[in-house]
Amino acid sequence: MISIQKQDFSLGDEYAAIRARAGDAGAIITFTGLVREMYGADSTAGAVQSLTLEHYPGMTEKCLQDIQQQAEDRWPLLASRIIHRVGELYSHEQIVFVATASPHRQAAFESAEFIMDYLKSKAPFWKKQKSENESSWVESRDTDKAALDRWQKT
Amino acid sequence: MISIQKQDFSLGDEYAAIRARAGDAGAIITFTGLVREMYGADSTAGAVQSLTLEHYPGMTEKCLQDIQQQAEDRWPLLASRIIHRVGELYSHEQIVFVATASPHRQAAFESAEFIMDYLKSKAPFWKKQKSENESSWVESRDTDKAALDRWQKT
Amino acid sequence: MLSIQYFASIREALDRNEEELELPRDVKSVQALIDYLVKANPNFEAVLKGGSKVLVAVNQTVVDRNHLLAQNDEVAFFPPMTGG
Amino acid sequence: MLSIQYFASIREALDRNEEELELPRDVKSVQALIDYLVKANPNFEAVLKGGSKVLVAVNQTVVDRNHLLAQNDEVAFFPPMTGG
Repeated sequence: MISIQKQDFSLGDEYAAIRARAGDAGAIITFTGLVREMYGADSTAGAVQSLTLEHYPGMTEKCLQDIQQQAEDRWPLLASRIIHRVGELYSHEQIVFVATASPHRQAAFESAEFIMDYLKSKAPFWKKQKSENESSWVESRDTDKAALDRWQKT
Repeated sequence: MISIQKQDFSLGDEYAAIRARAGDAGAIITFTGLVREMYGADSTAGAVQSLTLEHYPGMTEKCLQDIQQQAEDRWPLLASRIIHRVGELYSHEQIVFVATASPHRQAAFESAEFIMDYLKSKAPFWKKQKSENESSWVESRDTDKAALDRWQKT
Repeated sequence: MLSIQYFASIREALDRNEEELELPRDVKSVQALIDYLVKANPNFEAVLKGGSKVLVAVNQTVVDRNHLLAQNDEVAFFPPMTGG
Repeated sequence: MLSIQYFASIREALDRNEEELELPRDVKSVQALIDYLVKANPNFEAVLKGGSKVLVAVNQTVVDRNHLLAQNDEVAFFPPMTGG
């Protein structure tokens, strides 16, 4: 199940829903990404006041469904959930949520990490950060590409 | 912060608490371990009706604090939380909860996995499973020892 | 009609969200489309010829510059993704 | 006084939770304590001499059989952990 939405989400409610769907799960992981104040700390722009998330309606849904499917093909998942917010978000707000339920903990951990790594570099979302002094598009990071590469099957 | 307790916990409340303590976190992971019906599926004992968790009061607290400290020494954590239940637990009940908050997602994922791997093999808890036909102590698993070995610094 | 969408920094730099155009006969590939757009709008050159900084999706799948276009394709230009 | 605690399958097999004893002079190591306990309770042998299936903690830290004991130590015997 995937959602792209402006509104915030409740982790407690999402966990309860995936737990109810997950049948005989032994492990449930949740990952929540939050807006950091210090996102652009290495620039001279000052603390980040907000992030604006733009996306490509249609393609984004398709990508998230594809990532979820790949995770389900690769690990024995009983349920998974992806939520990604769009629009303007302020410091400490929740941006993204991934949950995975599996019989075993390692599958739950790996699949959640896999989904996040794909989502960071392969799903059409773009962040623009607004600081005290300027407004700029966030650059993609090599560390995110490297994170993705480790999932390549050899 | 660590707790060893008989009573259940609310993931929503625990998440809210760690989020409030975590300052400028970019990533929060929660891991929840649940009682599986099929825990002893490879035995002839039938579906598991309950697990009874025994622990060593005093040493258990010391171990969990030590594991938490090791995680904080190794990764840039802003907050972490461990809850482990004891006593008799039934199918689908929550057994264990680990949460980690960090500026970066990889540190949050790795530290949560590290804590779980240590907790499985190094904290003095023992599970006894009650099935339709018998009651027996759960044997430690080689896969859990292998999971632990990958954190050894070389 | 080919539909073209622009996102994020590319949308802002070109000051354009989307457009539709009849695909000329000799524009067969993504690269040919880029050349065609730059010829029509010389100020697009610096933006669309940014190499690895410009991704192209056709019908919502990222493709390379040799990908062949069909009438009614949905083409999109955008920078590397930064979600999550 | 040395205090000894038994947990899980070992507690059940020995039918004993805990006990206290004055450490005899010649019982200096964990291994010597095991030998002493088995001598006093021959039925302990199969349980406490189970090798890697029996862990020993002294003052709440897992130690090996060569660990030296002091008066007032807290000793515990238990099987490999299975928490989480």
